[in-house]
Amino acid sequence: LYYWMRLTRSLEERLVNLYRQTKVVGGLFRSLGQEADAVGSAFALDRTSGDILSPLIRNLGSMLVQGAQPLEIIRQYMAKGDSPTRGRELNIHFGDTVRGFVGQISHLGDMVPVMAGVTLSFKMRGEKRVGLVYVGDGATSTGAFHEGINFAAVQRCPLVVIVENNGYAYSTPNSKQSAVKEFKDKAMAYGIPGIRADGNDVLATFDVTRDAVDRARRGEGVTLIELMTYRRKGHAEHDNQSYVPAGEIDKWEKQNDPIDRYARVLLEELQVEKKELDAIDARVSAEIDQATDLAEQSPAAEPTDALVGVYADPAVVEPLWYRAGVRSAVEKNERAAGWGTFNG
Amino acid sequence: LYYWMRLTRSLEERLVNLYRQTKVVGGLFRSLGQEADAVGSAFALDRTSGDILSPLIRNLGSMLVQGAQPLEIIRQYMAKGDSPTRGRELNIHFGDTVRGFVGQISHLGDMVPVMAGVTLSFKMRGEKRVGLVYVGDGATSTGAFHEGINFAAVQRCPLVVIVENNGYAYSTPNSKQSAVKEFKDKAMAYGIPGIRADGNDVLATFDVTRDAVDRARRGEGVTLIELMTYRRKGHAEHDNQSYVPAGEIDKWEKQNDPIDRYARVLLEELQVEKKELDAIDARVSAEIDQATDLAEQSPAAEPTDALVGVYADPAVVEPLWYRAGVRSAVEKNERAAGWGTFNG
Amino acid sequence: MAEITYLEAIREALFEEMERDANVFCMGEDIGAYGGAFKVTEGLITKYGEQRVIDTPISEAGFVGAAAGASHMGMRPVVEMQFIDFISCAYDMLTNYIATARYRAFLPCPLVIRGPSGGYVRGGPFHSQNPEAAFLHTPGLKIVYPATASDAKGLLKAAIRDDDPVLFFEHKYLYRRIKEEMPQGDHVVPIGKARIAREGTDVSIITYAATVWKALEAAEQLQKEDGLSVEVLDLRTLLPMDDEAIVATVKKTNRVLIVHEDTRTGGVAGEIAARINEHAFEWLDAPILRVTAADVPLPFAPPLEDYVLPQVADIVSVARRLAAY
Amino acid sequence: MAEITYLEAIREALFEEMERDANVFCMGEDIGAYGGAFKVTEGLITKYGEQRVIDTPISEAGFVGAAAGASHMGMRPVVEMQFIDFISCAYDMLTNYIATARYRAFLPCPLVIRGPSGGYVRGGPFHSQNPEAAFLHTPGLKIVYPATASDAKGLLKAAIRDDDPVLFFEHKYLYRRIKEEMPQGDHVVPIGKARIAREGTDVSIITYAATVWKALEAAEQLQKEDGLSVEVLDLRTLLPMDDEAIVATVKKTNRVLIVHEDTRTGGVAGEIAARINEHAFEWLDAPILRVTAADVPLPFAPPLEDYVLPQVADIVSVARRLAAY
Ligand SMILES: Cc1ncc(C[n+]2csc(CCOP(=O)(O)OP(=O)(O)O)c2C)c(N)n1
Ligand SMILES: Cc1ncc(C[n+]2csc(CCOP(=O)(O)OP(=O)(O)O)c2C)c(N)n1
Ligand SMILES: [Mg+2]
Ligand SMILES: [Mg+2]
Repeated sequence: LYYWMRLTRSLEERLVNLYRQTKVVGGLFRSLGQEADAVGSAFALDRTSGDILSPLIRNLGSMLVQGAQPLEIIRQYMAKGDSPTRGRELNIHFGDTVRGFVGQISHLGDMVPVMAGVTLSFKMRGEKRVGLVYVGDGATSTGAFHEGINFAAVQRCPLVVIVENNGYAYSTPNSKQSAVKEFKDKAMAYGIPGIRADGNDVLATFDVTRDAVDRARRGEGVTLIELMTYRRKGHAEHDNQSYVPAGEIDKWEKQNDPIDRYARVLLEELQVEKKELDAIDARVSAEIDQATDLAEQSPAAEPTDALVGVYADPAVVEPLWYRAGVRSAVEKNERAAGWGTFNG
Repeated sequence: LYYWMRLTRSLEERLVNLYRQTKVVGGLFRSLGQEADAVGSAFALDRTSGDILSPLIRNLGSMLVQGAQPLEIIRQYMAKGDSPTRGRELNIHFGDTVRGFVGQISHLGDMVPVMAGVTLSFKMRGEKRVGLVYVGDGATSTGAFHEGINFAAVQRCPLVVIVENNGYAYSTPNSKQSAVKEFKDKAMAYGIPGIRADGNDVLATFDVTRDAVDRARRGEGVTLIELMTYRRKGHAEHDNQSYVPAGEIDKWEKQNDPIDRYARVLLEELQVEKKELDAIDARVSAEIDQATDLAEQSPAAEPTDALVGVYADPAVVEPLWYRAGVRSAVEKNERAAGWGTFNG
Repeated sequence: MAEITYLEAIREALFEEMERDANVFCMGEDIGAYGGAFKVTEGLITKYGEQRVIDTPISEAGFVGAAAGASHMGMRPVVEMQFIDFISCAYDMLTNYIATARYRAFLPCPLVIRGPSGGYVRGGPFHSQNPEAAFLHTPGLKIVYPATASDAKGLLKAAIRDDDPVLFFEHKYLYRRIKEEMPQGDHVVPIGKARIAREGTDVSIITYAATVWKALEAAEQLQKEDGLSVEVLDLRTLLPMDDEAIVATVKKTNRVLIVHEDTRTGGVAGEIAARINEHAFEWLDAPILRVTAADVPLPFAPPLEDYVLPQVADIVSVARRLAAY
Repeated sequence: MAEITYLEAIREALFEEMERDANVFCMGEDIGAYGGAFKVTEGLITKYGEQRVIDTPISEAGFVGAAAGASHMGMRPVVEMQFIDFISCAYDMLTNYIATARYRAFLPCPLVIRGPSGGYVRGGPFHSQNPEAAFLHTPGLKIVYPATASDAKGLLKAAIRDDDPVLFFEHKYLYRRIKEEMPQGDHVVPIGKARIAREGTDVSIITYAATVWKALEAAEQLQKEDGLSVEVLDLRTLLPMDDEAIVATVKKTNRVLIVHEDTRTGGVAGEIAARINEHAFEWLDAPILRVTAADVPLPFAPPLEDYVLPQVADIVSVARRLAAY
C-alpha cells in the first residue's frame, strides 16, 4: 500500500515537472492528499477474479493498483503515439478490461450506469466478479449517477459505489452541491447501505471497501461508501484555489496527509523500519525515472491513425478526398490550451 | 373537496364514453381511485397568492382545483381548434400560469427542474408564492427528478414535491422501479424532509400538503411527500392490466375508494346530509353535460395554425413552398392510433 | 409461409437472435410480462425469463449506459425505448460514451437501441419523433430505419450481430399496416445498403421509413396520370449512407427529390443533397428538391398533423415540377 | 476605446445586460467566486451578488430546466455550460421541453445557453465539440455562433433580449486570440443576419465561428498566390439561417465552398447545400463543396487533431479546384 501511494504521489510530481517543461499536452490533474482513498479502495478488489473498477480523474492510484504502468501514464500525458489510447484521449482516460479498469469519459456520472451494466453481465453469467465505480461529491448531482445506481440497486448488481468526498467540485463547495450533511445518506434513496469512512486512512478505506466487495460478491447487491478526504491541489494545475478559506489546505497537509499517516502506522505500530520505506521510495523514483526516459523517446501520434477504429466495420474511415497527404501543422512541444489559463 | 373529486371522476367517465364513440383523439388516461391525492394536495395551495402546480397525467383533479374547466378538458381530448392548445397537444397537457398550472410534457421528470426554476424566480423576487410538482413512483427514477430536486433543495426553493405512489409505472411494479421500501426516503438524498401520507384520504392529503406549503412559504425550502394510492385503471384505456395480481383492484375499489371514504366522513362524522352530496353530483353532471355539448360543437383545428407561434419572432413559420393551399386528409372522427392497441 | 406484419417481423428477429446467441438479451420499460407498449416483445419473457428480458426503471440514460457496460463484457443488449422520443434522455450516453467507446478506449460496444418512431398516428409532439438527424453527425453510431417487414427483420438481425452500436428505428405507422412473407431461413439484410423500391427513369425519389410508402403511392399516381417513370430508392440505412446507390439513381434519372418525414431544416435531406453535389453534380438536370415536414414541433390534432407532415399530394406535385424542369 | 478580446466582449455584454435588466441572471458551474472555467463571468458576483450569479450543482439538465421555469415567470436566465460538450446532458430538456414551450403551451422561454465550444485547442473528444448540428433540426431554438469580438458582444446582447431560447456558442480558440475595439453605445447585432467578412467575386466561402478566420487566411493566400477574389460569408446565426445572404453570394460568385469545423456527415453544410439547390441552382457553375472535420471523434494529440480538423491548406486547395472548375 505504501508503495502504491508513494508511486501515485511521485508520479504526479514528475508529471508536474514535465508540465512545467511544457511536455504535457492539456491539463494536469492531481490527487495530492487523496492517494489513500484511491489506493486503499482499489486494493480491496480481487485481481485474480477479474474485478473491474472505473476510475475518475483523481484515481491514478486505483489504476496503478490494477496494473496501469507509469510509462503508460506519462505517455498519455505527453499525447504519444504509443500511449494506451495512441493520442486519442487525455491524461488517465484509458482502460484495459483485462487488467480491470475501464476508460472513463469526461461527462461526470456516466460511468455509473456503465458499471451497472458491467456488473449486470457478471450477474447474468454467474461470474463471481465485482465492480467498483468512483464518483466525486460533485458527480453525485448528475442524473446519470442517480439512474445508474438505482438500476444497479434494483438488479442487485455486484457493484460498489465510492463517493470521494474531497470537499470541492472544481471551486464549488459541498454546501452548494447538495443540502445533505453526509453523502452516504444518498444510499437511502436507493434502498442500499451507505457507509462513511476516513478516506485518508488507507487501512480504514481498505477495510470498508473490502466488506462492500465481499457483500457484492456474495450477491447481496450494491453498497455506497463515502470516503472523506481533501483535494489539496486545485481542480487542475492552472487553478489557484483562491476560493479556499485560508489555512484549510495547510491544516490538511500538516495534520492529515495520508502517506504521512500510513508511514507513521508502519513505523510506530507495525515496527517497519525506516529504511524499508526509504527503499520503496528509491524504487519508486527509479521506476519513474526510467518511465520518463522511455516516454520521452516515444514517437508522436501518427496523423492518419486518426481514421482508424471508429467502427469495427469499416475499420478505417476514408480520408477526406482533398487531403493529398499527411500534414503536420504542429510545432514541437506546443503548449496546449490550458483551461482557464489560456494565453494562446 | 367532494365536488372536485366527483367532478374529476365523472368527467373522466364522460371521456370514456366519448372515447368509446371514437370522439377522443389519442389515448385516455384515468385517475380512478387517485382523485383524493390530486384534489387534496392542490387544495392546499393558495389560489390568491399565485401558487403554481405542475400536474402529471393523473392530476386532472389538481388542474380542476386550480381552475381548469371541464370544457377545456373535453376540447383537448377531442383535439378541437378552440381547445387550450388549439390542437397542438394531447389530453390534459396544457397550462395557464395565471390560474396556476403549467403545461407538462411527456418526458417524465422534466417538470421537476422546471418547477425548481419557477420557484427560484419566486425566491429571487421575494414573492411569497409556492410551487408544487407531481411525480409518479416511476418518474422518481429519472435523472431529471434527481437533478431538479437537488437543485431546489440547495437553493431552498419554495417547492413541494409530491410522489404519487400508485403501485405501478405502466405495468412495472414498484419493486422493479426501486429498491427502497418507501419513496419518502428519497428525501434523505437531498437533505430535505420526507413524509408519507394516505393519498386516498383527502383530508390527510390536504393536511400534509398544507404543512409543506406553509413551510415553503416561510422560506424553509423543499419537502417531499409520498402519497399512497392505487391506480385502479390501466396506464391508459387500452391497457388490460393483465399484470395485476387477481383481486388487488377489487380490494382497493371496495375498501379504499377515496370518494366513498370522504363521503362517509362527510355523512357520518361531519353530519352532512346525503341530499347535499346528491345535489353536488347533480351539479357535476349538469356541468359536464353542458361542457360536452359545447365541445362537440367546437371547430376542428385550422391546418395553417400549425405554422403559428413556434417563435416569438418570427411569429409565423413560412409555409412549405409547394403547399398550394390547405389540405384535409383527415376523415371525421378517425380513431387515432391507440398505443398498444393499434389496429391501423 | 404466412404473411406477417412489420411488427411481427421485428418480434421474430428478436426470438431468432435470442435463440441463436445466449449473449443477446433485452432491456426496456414494460417489455417483460406486459410485452412492451406495442407488444413487440410479447412472449419473450415466457421463453427466456426475467434474466434475459429485463423490465427497467424509467431511466433511459441509466439502462442505455448499462447496455454499454454489458456489451463491453461480450453481451449483446437490445434496448427498447418505449417511444423513441425518450432516446433524447440518453443522448449524452449515446453520443459521448457509446459512440466513442471503441475509438478512444478500444471497448467493443455491440448493442442495439430500438423503438417505435415516427408520426402519422396522432401521437403529438412527444410520441411521433424522428430522431435520425440528431444522431447522423455522430461518428461511431450506425442508424437503420427500415420500411418493409422483411427489411425490419433482416436488418434487426444484422444490427444485433453487428459489432458496432446500432440505432434501429421502427416506424410505428407501419407496425400493423403492412404485411409480407418472410424469406426462408436465416434472413439477414446487410447494414449500409439501400434498396430500389421501384425502378424508374424520369425522376428519383430518395427516402426511407414510412415515406417510402408515400413515395410509392405518388409514383403510381405519376405513372398513371402523367406517364412518368419514377424510381424510388429506400435508403434503409442512414449511417453509413449508401453513396453508391444514391449516385447510381442520380446518374440514371438526373432529377432528384428527397422525401423525409422529419422536419426540414437540419434533416437528413441536407446531407444527401451535399453528397449528390460532391459526387454527381454534372448529372443533375434540375435542382435537388425536398419534401419534408414543416419546421414546427409535430402537433397532435389530425388537421394539423396532416398539414405538417409530407403527403402523397406533395410528392406528386414536386415530382411533377422536377420532371418538367 | 481600447481593444478587447472576444472573451472580454462576452463579459462586457453580460455586465451591460445585467445592469440594464434586473431580470437577467446567470447560472452555471463555478461561475461565481471562481469566475468560470475560462473566467468569462469574472467579477459578476462581486457586482451582482450570489442571488444573480448562481453556482449550480453538476446538473446540466437540472439547471437548464430551472432556467426554463424561471424564464416562464419573466426572468431572463443566462446559463453557462462549463464546456459546451456538457450540453448533451440537457439535450432532452432543450429539444423537448424548452424548444416546444411556446408552441404547445404558450409559455415564453427567453433564455440563453452559452459556453466554450470548438476545437483547435488540444481539448480532446469531450472538450472540443461543436454541437450546432445536433440542435439545427429543432424548431423553437435559435443558434448563434459568432466569429468576432464585436459580434460576440452584440449577438449576446441580442440573445439575452430575444424572447426565444437562444443557444449561444462561443469559440474557445478565439477567446483570447482576437481583439477588437467595440462600437460605441448599446451595441446590439441582430440575430439571423449573416455578415460578409470579405468581399470577393470568384469563389464564395460560407462558414462561421473559428473557421471564418481560417477562410480569411486562405482567401488572403489565394489572392496573393492565384489572384483569386474570394468572398467570405460569416453566417453568425445558424438558426434561423440567413437565406438571403447565402443566395446573394452564390449569385455573385457562382462557386460555393462551405467550411465548418464540425464533423462532415450531418453537419450544417448539408442544410446550406440543400438551400442553395432550392434557391439558386441555376446560378451554380460548379458543385457545392465542403471542407470539414473528418468523421471521427476529435482526437487529442496535436498531430491527430490537426489532421482531423479543417486547415487553411485544405480550404486553399479546394477553393482552387472550385475556381478551376
Ligand atoms: C456532466 C459534466 N458537467 C460538468 C463537467 C465539468 N467538470 C469536470 S470536473 C468537475 C468537478 C468535479 O467535482 P467532483 O465530482 O467533486 O470530483 P473531484 O474533482 O472533486 O474529484 C466539473 C464540474 C463534467 N466533467 N461533466
Ligand atoms: C422519460 C420517459 N420515459 C418513458 C416514458 C413512457 N411512460 C409514460 S407514463 C410511464 C409510466 C409512469 O409511471 P409513474 O411515474 O409511476 O406514473 P403513473 O402513470 O403511475 O401515475 C412511462 C414509462 C415517459 N413518458 N418518459
Ligand atoms: Mg469533489
Ligand atoms: Mg405510478
